[in-house]
Amino acid sequence: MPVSVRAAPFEPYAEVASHQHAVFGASGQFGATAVFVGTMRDFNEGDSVQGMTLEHYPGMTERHLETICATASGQWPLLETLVIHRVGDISPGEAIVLVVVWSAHRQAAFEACREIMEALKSQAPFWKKERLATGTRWVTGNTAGYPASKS
Amino acid sequence: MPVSVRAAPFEPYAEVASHQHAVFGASGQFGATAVFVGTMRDFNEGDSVQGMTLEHYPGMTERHLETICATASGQWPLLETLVIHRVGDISPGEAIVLVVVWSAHRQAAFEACREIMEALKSQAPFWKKERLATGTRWVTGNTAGYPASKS
Amino acid sequence: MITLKLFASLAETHGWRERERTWVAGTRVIDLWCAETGQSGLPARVLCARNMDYCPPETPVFPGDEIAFFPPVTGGSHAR
Amino acid sequence: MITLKLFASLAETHGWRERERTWVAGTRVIDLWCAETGQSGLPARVLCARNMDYCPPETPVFPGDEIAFFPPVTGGSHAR
Repeated sequence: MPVSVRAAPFEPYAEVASHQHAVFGASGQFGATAVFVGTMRDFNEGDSVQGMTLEHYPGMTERHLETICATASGQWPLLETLVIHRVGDISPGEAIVLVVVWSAHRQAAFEACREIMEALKSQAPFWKKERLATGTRWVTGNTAGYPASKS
Repeated sequence: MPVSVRAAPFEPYAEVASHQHAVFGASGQFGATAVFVGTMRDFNEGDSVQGMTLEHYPGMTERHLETICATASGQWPLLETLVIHRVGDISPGEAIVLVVVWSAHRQAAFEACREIMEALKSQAPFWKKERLATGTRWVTGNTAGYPASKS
Repeated sequence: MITLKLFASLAETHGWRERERTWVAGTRVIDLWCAETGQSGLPARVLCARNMDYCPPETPVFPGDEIAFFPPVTGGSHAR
Repeated sequence: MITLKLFASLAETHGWRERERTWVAGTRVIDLWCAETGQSGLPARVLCARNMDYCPPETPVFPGDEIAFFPPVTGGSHAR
């Protein structure tokens, strides 16, 4: 159930294919794979965005991603999960986040993938700073108060 | 919004990457991609399955897949969809179905991907015959009566 | 003419996949099923389609139509 | 000793990212924030963590703790 925080660009679908091969080989053990990829858009809130910088809290970020995946694995019958999240300087069109869930069950795969993604957005410590033509700005989250710790 | 019915094995993640590149290039137009891959399992209902044969209704199958994707595109703000479904002789571990949805919105991508997959299972004319050690058997669906036509 | 098609287990059971029949005025989809199979009604687990759209068994048939009968569909993967 | 960390806009605003302080018995997370920033309370949009777990501002601090302050998180993509 690996989680990975990367400073370099990654190709999400190559990561899915190679991780699946490494974990399952050619076996037909899983029946359902749900994947979500978040990609950097070149527009946000009406402004053209030239790039962004993603900061994280080394250690805490990985730990919370692991907790999020473990929580989902306790809630649904999952065979494997994979989460990769970019940090550092990111250009439009580059993948920011990859969430993959393998299960024998379609519903479990869909629901767990979505839940991991929602939990990641609300709990994992990442902060975005956008580069606009007019300068930089921090993207402000909507969270009020502190999220409940899941660990 | 292509749909494709294939008699030959396909590598789902290579298909996603190449279709995305063909449609969007390196642009950051979409922000969210949701993918579902159904893979042939080597077990079903307690029996070890050696392979299966998927039959379809050429013409009607493609038409209903297109209608399903068009219906989802009317219901959510989608930028692109891709559906690939295998037919013919399939071995365990091979991909059976791929559903991909690109959107600017995470929720739309998740929900539309799931809805397309559910509609595909209940409406698109495909029939499975499993090869067991003891012979072959048709997989029986749960549908009673006729599905409402969406076209 | 009318084109008739059977798929999957129905094609195996009845031993044919496609045949043509002359159109007769007033024919409904269910009538074609009964005439070709010798059965008195459409089994609950047989679906029918007229010109590649699902249809109720009572749907009238017209010249040039393609009428198909098949079992409930089982697309996607086994994953429930 | 206590390790203090600021992230993102807080680090920029206050001009530091990490510092160490001697532990004082009875100190709570909120007390560290007020002592280091000169503010009288924790703004609504500042989160805190003790040893890499989110915590309420009233959480007591112990020797060796790592206490962090940061804005609401914005991981994932822009896609809502």
